[in-house]
Amino acid sequence: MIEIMSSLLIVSGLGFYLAGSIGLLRLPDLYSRLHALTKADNLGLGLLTGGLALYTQDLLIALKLVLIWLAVLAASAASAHLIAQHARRRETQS
Amino acid sequence: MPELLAVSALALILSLFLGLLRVVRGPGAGDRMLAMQLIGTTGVGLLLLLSLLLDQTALIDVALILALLAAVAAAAFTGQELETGDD
Amino acid sequence: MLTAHWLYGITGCLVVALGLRTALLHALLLHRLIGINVMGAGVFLMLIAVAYRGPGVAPDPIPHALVLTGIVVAVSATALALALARRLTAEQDN
Amino acid sequence: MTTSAMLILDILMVLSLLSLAAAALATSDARRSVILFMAFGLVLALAWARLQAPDVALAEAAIGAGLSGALLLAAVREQPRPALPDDTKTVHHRDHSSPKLLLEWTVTLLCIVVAGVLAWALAQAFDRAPQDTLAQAVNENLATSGVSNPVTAVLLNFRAYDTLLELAVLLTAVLGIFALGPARPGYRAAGPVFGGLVHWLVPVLILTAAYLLWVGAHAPGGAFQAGATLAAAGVVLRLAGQRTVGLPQGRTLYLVVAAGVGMFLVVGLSLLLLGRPFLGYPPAWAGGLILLIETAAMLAIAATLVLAFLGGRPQPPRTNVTGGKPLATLISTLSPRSRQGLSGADAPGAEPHKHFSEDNSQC
Repeated sequence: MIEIMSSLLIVSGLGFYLAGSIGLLRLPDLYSRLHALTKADNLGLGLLTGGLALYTQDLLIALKLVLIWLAVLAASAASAHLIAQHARRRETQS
Repeated sequence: MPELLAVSALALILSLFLGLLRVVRGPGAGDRMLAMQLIGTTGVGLLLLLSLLLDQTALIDVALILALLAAVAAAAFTGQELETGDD
Repeated sequence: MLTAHWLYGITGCLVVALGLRTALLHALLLHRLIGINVMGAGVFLMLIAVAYRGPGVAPDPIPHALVLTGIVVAVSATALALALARRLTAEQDN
Repeated sequence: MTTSAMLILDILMVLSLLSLAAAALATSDARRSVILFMAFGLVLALAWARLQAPDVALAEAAIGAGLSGALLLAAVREQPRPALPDDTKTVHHRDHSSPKLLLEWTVTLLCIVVAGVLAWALAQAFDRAPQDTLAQAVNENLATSGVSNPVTAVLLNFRAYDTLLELAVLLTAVLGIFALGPARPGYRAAGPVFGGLVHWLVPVLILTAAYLLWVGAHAPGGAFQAGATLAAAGVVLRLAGQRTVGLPQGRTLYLVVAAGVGMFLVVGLSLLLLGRPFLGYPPAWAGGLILLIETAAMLAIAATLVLAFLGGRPQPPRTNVTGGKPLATLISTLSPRSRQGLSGADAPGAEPHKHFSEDNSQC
């Protein structure tokens, strides 16, 4: 039962990852590509870490996985914002 | 279950490969850096999968470092230098 | 038989050749520096490929130690080269 | 199933590495080249993980994908930027006069020959690898080395001379950088979003460095990885407009930079006085001595890499600049007082703040 749950989580996480990458390739400009990056990818990683945490059934490793996900969430939110700000600044300069 | 992990790793590296196309194609430096963030997140996922697949717990630490340093790289890209005359 | 250590080892050889070509031919200092760094990465790939013993077998730790020191030396040498380049531009400007 | 999936993974990884290396070297735009090189470093870290070299993967993730990119980006920013936007086609500097063309072809041919010779050497190495006696020697003596991670045992015990001399190389590099001139001008004070990032990222990086140093005795990690992670904390502080980035001033700075070599020499010479060979640790003390040397080495490596990012002698802090209060040490970032110092530094950067609230409303 747990194995099925974890497989489901992993596979759905992969779906979000692929959607994010395709979005990054297909969307027309930087500002719309931000959506692909900050939303789809972090959700994909979240589902993946959830699935893997269930799979290992080791509390310490599961805790570390959650920690990594939180770090990625906070870091990518901030860095996507910074990159967008940078792009906009350069746009207004030129 | 190891099969699922292996195929998942394959799917992730495919996703990473697509992200790399954006890093190579650009067009702007911002686009490239954004794609770098994406392949960073994908790399974190891939490392976590590999750690279970190859039975190497240490790769989880590598994933943590990669996640933290991706933010450092973004900060290095966007940091605003003071004008030279200011110093 | 196409095994992982051959695949990565040959890639290392090719990466060395690519980096060497740029280090010798490129007009700009920064690109030459990146070329040298890429060349170093190729050497590291060859060393780690030699250390690899296949799945489930512990790899040879000595090349790992060599590459580890190599990475740190490479980045500090790059920093020194960049400082030299900066001084060079400053001298030329005056 | 699993093996064929891994094979395809390997092929895709190798293809990414080759195309990124080629793309990074083919472009004439410096910034583009650096970003592609950073992506190359990131994929390289994944390759080390795949080839069961987690120690190397840790160092590459910290340095290849982060620090060296930051270093090169800072150097690129200093160069006068061409008026062209980034998305112009690759500029070809080559003229098609025949001596130039002849040179290019000769060098290309030479590089192909080099690759061939390396491939031949690789084949020789693969033939001999299974009866490798050095790897066996490491395994047999691991119990007496004081640590159980074989890579740490090689670096800090069996081949400690190498590591001592490597730290001497780092020291030489720092002294060279000092001799070449003052540090680059600093960075503008962090705005609210970046400031928020700094508030949690710097403490987490410091904690991670301590963890990597400690865990290095029995699992992947150690002084190099920990030093690089600690240096990343310093680089972030610098980017956020902190002038001194937690480095001590004056004489103490030289002490920290020389700490790795110094501790190695102190331990080695003390052992000589006790009648042991230079750096021949007694097995009972080996674990403690290695941790002692590694702690000093971590501080020295971190200081070296931060100074490498500064690009010269750090300037004494001035009080009237926008850089905010200097932090006495990295550790004091954790204290509530210095948090106030950091958020106080946000105030001069109010302009990007305002700029950004407009952006938010559009999202």
